[in-house]
Amino acid sequence: MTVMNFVYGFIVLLAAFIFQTALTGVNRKVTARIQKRYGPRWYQQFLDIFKALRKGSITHGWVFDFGVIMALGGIMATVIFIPVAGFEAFPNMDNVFVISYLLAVGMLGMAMSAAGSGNPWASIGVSRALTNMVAYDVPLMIVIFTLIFAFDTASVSEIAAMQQGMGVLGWNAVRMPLGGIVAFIALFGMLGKKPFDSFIAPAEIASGPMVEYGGKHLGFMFILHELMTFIEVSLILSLFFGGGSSILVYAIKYAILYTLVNIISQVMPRFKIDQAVKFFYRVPLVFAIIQGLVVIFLGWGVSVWF
Amino acid sequence: MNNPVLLIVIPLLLAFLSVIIKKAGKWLLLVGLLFNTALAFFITTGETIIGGFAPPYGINLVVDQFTLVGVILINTLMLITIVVSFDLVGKYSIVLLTALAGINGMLLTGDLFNLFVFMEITVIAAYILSAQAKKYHHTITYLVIGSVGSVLYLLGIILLYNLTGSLNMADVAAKLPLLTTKELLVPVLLIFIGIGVEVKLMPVSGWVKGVYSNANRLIAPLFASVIAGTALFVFGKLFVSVLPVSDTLTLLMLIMSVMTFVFGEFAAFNQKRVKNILLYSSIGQAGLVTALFISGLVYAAVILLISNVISKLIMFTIAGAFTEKYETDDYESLNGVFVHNKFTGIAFTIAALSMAGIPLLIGFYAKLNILIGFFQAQNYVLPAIILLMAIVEGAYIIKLLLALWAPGKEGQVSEKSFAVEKKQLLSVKNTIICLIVALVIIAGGVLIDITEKVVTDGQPLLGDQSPSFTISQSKGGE
Amino acid sequence: MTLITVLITLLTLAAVTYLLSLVNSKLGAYFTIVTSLATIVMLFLIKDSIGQSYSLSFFTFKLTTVGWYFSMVMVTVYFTTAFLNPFWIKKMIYPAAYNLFFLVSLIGTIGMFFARDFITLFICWETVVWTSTFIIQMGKSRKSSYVYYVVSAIGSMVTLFAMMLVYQVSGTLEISTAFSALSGQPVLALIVFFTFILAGLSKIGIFPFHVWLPMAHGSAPHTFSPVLSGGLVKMGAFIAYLSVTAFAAYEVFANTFTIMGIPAPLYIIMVLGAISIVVGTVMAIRQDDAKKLLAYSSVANGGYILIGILLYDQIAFAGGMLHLISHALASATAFITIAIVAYRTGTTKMSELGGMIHRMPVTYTVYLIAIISMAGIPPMGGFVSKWLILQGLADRGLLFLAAAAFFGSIGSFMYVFRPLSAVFLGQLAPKYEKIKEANIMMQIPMYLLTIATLLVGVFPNVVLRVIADIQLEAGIQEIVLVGNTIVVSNGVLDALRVFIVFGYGFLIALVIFILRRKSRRVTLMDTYTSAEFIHTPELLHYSSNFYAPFERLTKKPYPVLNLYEKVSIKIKEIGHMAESLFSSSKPAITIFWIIIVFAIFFLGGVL
Amino acid sequence: MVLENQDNRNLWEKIGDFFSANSIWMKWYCTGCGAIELPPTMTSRFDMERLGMGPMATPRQADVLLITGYLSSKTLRRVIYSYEQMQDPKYIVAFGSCTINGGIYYDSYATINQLDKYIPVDLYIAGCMPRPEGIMNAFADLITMIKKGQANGWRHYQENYEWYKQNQLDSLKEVIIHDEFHE
Repeated sequence: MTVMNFVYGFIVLLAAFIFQTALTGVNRKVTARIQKRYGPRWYQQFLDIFKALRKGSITHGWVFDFGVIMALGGIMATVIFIPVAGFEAFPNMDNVFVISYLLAVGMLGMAMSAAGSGNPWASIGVSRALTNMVAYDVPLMIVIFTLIFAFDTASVSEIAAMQQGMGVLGWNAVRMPLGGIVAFIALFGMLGKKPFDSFIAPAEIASGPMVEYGGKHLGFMFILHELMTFIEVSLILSLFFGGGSSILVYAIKYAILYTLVNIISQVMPRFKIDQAVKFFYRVPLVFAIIQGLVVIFLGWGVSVWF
Repeated sequence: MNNPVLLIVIPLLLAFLSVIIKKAGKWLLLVGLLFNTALAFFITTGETIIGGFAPPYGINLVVDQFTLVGVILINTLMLITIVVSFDLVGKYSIVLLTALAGINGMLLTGDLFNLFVFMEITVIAAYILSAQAKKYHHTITYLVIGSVGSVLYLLGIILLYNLTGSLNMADVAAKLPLLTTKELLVPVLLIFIGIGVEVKLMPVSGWVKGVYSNANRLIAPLFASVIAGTALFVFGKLFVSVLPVSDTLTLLMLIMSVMTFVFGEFAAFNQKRVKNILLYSSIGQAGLVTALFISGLVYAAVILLISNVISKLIMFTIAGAFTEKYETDDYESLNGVFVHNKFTGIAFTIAALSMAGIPLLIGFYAKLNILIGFFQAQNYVLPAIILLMAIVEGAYIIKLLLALWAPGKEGQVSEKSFAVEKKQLLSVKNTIICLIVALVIIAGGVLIDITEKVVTDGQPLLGDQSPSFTISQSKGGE
Repeated sequence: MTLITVLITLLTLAAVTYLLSLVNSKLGAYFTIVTSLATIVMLFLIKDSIGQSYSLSFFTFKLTTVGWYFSMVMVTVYFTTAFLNPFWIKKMIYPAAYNLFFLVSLIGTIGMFFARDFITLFICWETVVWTSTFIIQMGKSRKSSYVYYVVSAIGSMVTLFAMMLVYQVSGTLEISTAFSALSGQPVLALIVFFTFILAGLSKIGIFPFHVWLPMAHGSAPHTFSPVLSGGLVKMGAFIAYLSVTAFAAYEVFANTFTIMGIPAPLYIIMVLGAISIVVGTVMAIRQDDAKKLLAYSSVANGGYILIGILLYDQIAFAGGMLHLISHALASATAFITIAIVAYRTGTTKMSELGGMIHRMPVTYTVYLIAIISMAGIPPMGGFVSKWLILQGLADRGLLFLAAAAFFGSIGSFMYVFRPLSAVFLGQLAPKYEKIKEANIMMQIPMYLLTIATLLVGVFPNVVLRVIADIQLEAGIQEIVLVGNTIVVSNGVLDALRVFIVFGYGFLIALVIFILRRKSRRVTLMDTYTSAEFIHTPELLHYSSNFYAPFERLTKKPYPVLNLYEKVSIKIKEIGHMAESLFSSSKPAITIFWIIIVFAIFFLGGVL
Repeated sequence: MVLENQDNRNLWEKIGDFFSANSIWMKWYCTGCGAIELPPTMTSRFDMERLGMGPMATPRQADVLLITGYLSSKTLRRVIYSYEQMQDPKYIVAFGSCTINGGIYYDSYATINQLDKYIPVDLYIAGCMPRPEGIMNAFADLITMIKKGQANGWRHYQENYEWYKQNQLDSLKEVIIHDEFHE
């Protein structure tokens, strides 16, 4: 662990932020085109974030600030651990459990800060967000568990590397189709895209956890959201869609995956939160378990594509 | 001087004396008890012939280690009971002295008919004592059932005499192997039921509830520990050394005992009144003791018997005090009664925990011996039943203790102010006595090697070959 | 210094404490702190003589690493909790007895962990059970004490059966050798295994024996709940440990039907562990009482510990053992903070609290760290242990156990957040405007436990080295530790590095935050209300039915709790039947029974 | 009230105003008929997101408060409350003639006639009601104003806080009401 690791980490952080924010902007345009609009400028998301950081803000007590910092800090740490096209700022730290649990620091910080505002909408939003997490994470973790069992490693970069060299057929999403479906659906839940966005429903619970944020707190939340999106998409990309052999391939695949999710979500309605739980425990969970059993007992999809 | 006959004669003599000197009755009773207790410690094993005719034709008193334990235990317990409730003795001194004589006779005699006589003496005294509660209905019930039991027992020994030509226990035991099961069926059955009435075996224990639940601080422990203990000792003597019968009968008797045990514990679980809990627990424990005797685990049975009667002595005394002071023994109306009577409570708790088989108390030692004995005999069903019943037993005991110790409704933190009004349950003297008895329970459970030495004196009880738990066992035979 | 000296010293100290408490209960309560501190010191002193045997009367002991480890966990919890005793002791109905039982239960646990023979084990076990039973009754509920005792008794009585059965077969009571006699007798071994482990299951609160935890934890005196959850529950883990080491379940059942390489009997127990993870999690989410919530979380975490220990391999076993300490610390901390909140406000109901952070920031922070650990989030202790367990499960491909573990670990975010939000965050009710932060004396244990949690999370290898010794002692492959890194076959973890990177990220965020314009402080009630004017903080506090949608999904009646009641009612019915049949006050009925008995005996005797 | 024309902003403020101008989040107060004109303004016909504008859920997040019609004294309270919950810099755009002089409600006892007596309005859109084209035009003007540093209503409110408060109290008696329905 040298200073260079931290520098690399910072570079990853910055690159991830810029890339994902730009991509979000592009996707806002894509959304607009779906809705037959012209849409904002591609860099609109940057403007929004810097505008928010520029504005004045209020605070409801130290936990309101601390939670935001903790959330962003945790998410930033997670981003640093994410391997991008085989590049890791800190080698050997890309354990999938570390990433998925460190991600929770961010969520906890955000939830804490939101609840600390004393606004009931925020608490309702957090309660929905956590319920949503229980819904999507269990099937997803079971599929990831299957991957770890199949490849005998929990390192994201190693799992990604094992899929490369066989083209599309090497992707885990293709080798283990049911698992791929689960991961893809879970990505919607992770990103809070429709139909699983009831926890930030703006018209219903006044954007849930975000209700009291303004100014720099809101800016933090936006940065947090971009970085979290980066983590989640990267994770699914590396684990199920083969990662990328070079940065360019990685970026292209990433952009396609994210845009695909965005496009699909734009034509979806919204699930109530208990409907989301029911859905995830009826379809993806069953898929995940079937996939797990197939891999563990039959060994299909582990070493060869049949 | 250490002639066991004196154990019977002196109380009888004092009983006659107290008829003459009525006012000294109480003190004569105390003298008799003190004498008996003292003498019990000095008598030695052996055979004493009464009347000059050698057995099997004459009457003899047989003192073996089993009897000795019984005599010492029962006399001491009766002394303690009387000392604790000396204020309640009143006009019952003659009856109590007579009962004392009868009890000692029951324990000591080596003759089946003589046993009947002493039993009658004891039981009639018990009828009179049971009338103390002024619930004559229950006394009559007891009288009728008790008499039926006695008559059945008498019929049994008559049939046995017909078959063997002897009434001497040793002689009968020697001649028994010559008889077939079918011949023995009726006499053994009659004796079993006859004694069973006194031992409180389940289908024939209808009298127990009425008598025990209304008895006072004096009578209740007397019945529950002294008379019940004696009956159990007699049962053990009869069915281990005199009438060791065939498999079918053993099985049936075992079933009845176990049924008594299970139903007794279940019924105790269902009770709300302290005395009712205790009396059903007594019935259950009696069933277990008889089951142990029938299975031949004499040492375990004796230890269980000892632990049980000691516990019941303390608990019934205190339960009697409940009715005396608070006019109820429903444990829910006695919520937090021990807040004001901590030492009484401690004695009660130790006795209760010993009953539940908590380690380091004598009840646990008894339980260990029972389990080891049964397992050694390759019997796995009974230990399972015993342990399941131990859960039930523990449940009702802990419920009782919680209600008595911790006042307050569900959801409230226990506070002194929720407890029932403050009344002194037992006098200081009696509390100290109870605590000393409780100490015996602890000592018996901790110093188990000494307990074993005191109880067996190095010889197997009634030829008992079953193993007992010793300190060296836990050390892995070091 | 020998173990016997330690135990006798402790007993003496307990007696001294009792006598002091009779004079002045508060003084006695302070003495419980001294005594438990003395225990820690003495445990360190005897650490060098590990491997030696001692005996006293019919107690025999053997100093083992695993016993030492368990004892340390236990004493840590006792020591820290003891700091609360002086403040509650006046509220106890029997203060002196409380102090005595508090220490005696500690001594009992230590004796149990070092027990060499079954009798010592059982005696110490029962000592703990009944002392804690008597402590629990000093709290809110008698029924909980009763249920606690009954469930414990089910466990201990059934285990006594196993012990005696083993004794009969092997002729020895020594734990380490007695079980070896069972190797040739599969049926017997099966009976012994299930009966022996039952005590452990009942104590650790595995489904269906978990009913006592929420009741007992929820209504025990506040000073004893941390001990119950952090400490005493772990006794069950020790039994589980014995069932894989002394009993050697993997060897004994080696020839039986195996599932994923695990013998079926062990797998059944593990599935019970998995069920308790799910049940504990779901029920914890539904609770309104903070202590009950934490109690159900103990049920869930007990499942992790059980699965970890029973897997008995290089990775998951280490995880289970580490989870033991991390959950003990976290759970004790959480219970202590709730206790302090209850001390100041008088309630543990989450729907009645709120906004405590504005009055008790230290308590809040401590609770936060505890729940981070409890939910298994880095960089706290709970993460490392859960990581090990999950890696172990993934290594073996135990899908269903892993599914439960994932559900439990993600569900734990839900239930640990609820008290955080409902008790500490949100609106502060006006009636709590005046309450104060915990005083220094109460803060000491919180600091100690928090530091310990953090240390386990950042330097887990300190603890894992002891666990590696335990693995060596048990004869399984040791966990591989390189410097500060844990290396397992399918992953590596450097907890320190995770912590540093987290700190790095936090620092960046902090710098950005500080560089930007300072925020304006507004009151809690100045919040978005759709422009409606609300002046009642209680109405703006979202705390009851927190997870209403999830609760709707799991609304179905919960059958196991009724099971015990049903059995109890059945027993009462049979008892009532026996009573009315055989205890009639009419002599005629007794005569009737005599005739019946005659008839049966005749039939039985003649046939 | 006169709009300040001289530009005395420093560089950072200019950059900030650039961001503010290009990313305007709205919170609209649907008090009158004007709100109905906003959906077409937002959706595909006129698409205000082109300008970087978008709806937001709460005043904390929003930059501009749209008053879309007449205000009764009851709603004025809420408007003031919402406005004060917004973060600096914040702007107000008032729709239609009702906000200028009361419009057709000019003689109603329950509505206010002149909005900028109570809160600082940066921009009025005339008409009854303004068409989406008008609204878009107004937003473009608002952007220009912000860029030039001329949308300073929020500063005025801070500087002349007593004056605004006095007007509010004169008309409303109390802004944040305490009665049995709100306690």
